[in-house]
Amino acid sequence: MTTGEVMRVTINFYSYFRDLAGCADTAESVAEGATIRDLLRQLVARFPKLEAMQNSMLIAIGLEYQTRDYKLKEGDQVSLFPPVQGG
Amino acid sequence: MTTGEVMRVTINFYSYFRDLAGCADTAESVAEGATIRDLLRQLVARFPKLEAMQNSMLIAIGLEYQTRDYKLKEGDQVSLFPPVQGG
Amino acid sequence: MKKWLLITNEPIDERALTMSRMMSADMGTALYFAGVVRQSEGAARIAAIEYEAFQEMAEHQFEKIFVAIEQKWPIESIRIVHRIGLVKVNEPSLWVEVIAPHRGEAFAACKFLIDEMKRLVPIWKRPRE
Amino acid sequence: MKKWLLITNEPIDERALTMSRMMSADMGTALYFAGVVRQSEGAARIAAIEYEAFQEMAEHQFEKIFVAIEQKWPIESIRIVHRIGLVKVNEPSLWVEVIAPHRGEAFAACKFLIDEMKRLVPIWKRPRE
Repeated sequence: MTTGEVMRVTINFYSYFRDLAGCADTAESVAEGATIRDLLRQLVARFPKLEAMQNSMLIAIGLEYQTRDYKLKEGDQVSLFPPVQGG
Repeated sequence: MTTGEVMRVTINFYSYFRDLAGCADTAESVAEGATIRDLLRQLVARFPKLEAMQNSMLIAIGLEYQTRDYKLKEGDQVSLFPPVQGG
Repeated sequence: MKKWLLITNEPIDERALTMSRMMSADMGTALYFAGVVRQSEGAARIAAIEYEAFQEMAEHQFEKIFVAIEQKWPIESIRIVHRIGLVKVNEPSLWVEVIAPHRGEAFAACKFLIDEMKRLVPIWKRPRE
Repeated sequence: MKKWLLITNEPIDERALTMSRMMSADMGTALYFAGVVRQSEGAARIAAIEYEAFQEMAEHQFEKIFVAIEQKWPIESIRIVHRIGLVKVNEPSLWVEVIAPHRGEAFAACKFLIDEMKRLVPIWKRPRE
């Protein structure tokens, strides 16, 4: 149930997602009650090169991994990146 | 089939088997065709403290492990020792 | 369990790390893993790998792995160094030390740590020619 | 596979051993195991362990284990040092290095080597108070 309010979230890109987006970070406004899935729809519209990455994309809010069903909160720091490869 | 000939073998004891036998090495005469099993019977008669060790005893001829069915050969170097514990 | 983590741009000094080992008298195993940059990455020859980390999240995710290890095995301590920035072929990018009573738990914890790191810790690499 | 074995009365110099590592540019893992004498052996407190080897057979049995490893995994080299004589609590009695392309085979070969050693290599220990 949305009240029509909007929330601001920041987005950080890591590794080659930065190249695909053409920037290291950005901000988006999303409707109240929006999920990561909704945010990704908006981001893919702005950064079409991210579309092909959606299946392998990892998503964190703050320092924790989240699924696409996560409900965004005002001020959330969203990180998007490809599979990790430490070691 | 034994011809009545005898063979000489040498026996080395390691670790606490040396204490049980009271010596580091010895020699035995065995009948031609004798196995390690036969040799052990003779040794237990000479060194009764080895009797209790028979189940855990490891046996090598030269540098290779052998079972009690091994047929001894003239001049064999038999080594008897408890379970190994390297590391 | 004692834990020590360093994510650093500086070369990994294996000698100094090995020599600074702390190990109580009840511990029987010290296990060391050094992950070293290879000259072949897939089919290509490379000269180096550039590592990038989302450092704050990497530290948090390592901490969660440490907690999981602590709950699984009686490990006395873990030290881990992950280098970031440019790491040349033949230089270590990752160094791990596990101190444990026996080898079984040392091997298990070390493998678990590296497997979980490769699944969860936000570090990425790019080959450089 | 390169193999190097030393059964020695001298203390194991881990620093010198680690620093003398030889590793080709296709290798990605160096794994080190140090087995250290613990102060508790069963219920008793000990001060040291005295190790004894049937040296010639020990070398032969290690060689057979090396051959088995060579047939199972693409290991570049193994170095192993086993100390004999009196080894005090907190000192290493065993040191192993495995150099391999990837961590999977390094862990597997190192565990196999130690497990097989404990089954086959004629070395014995006696706790000393």
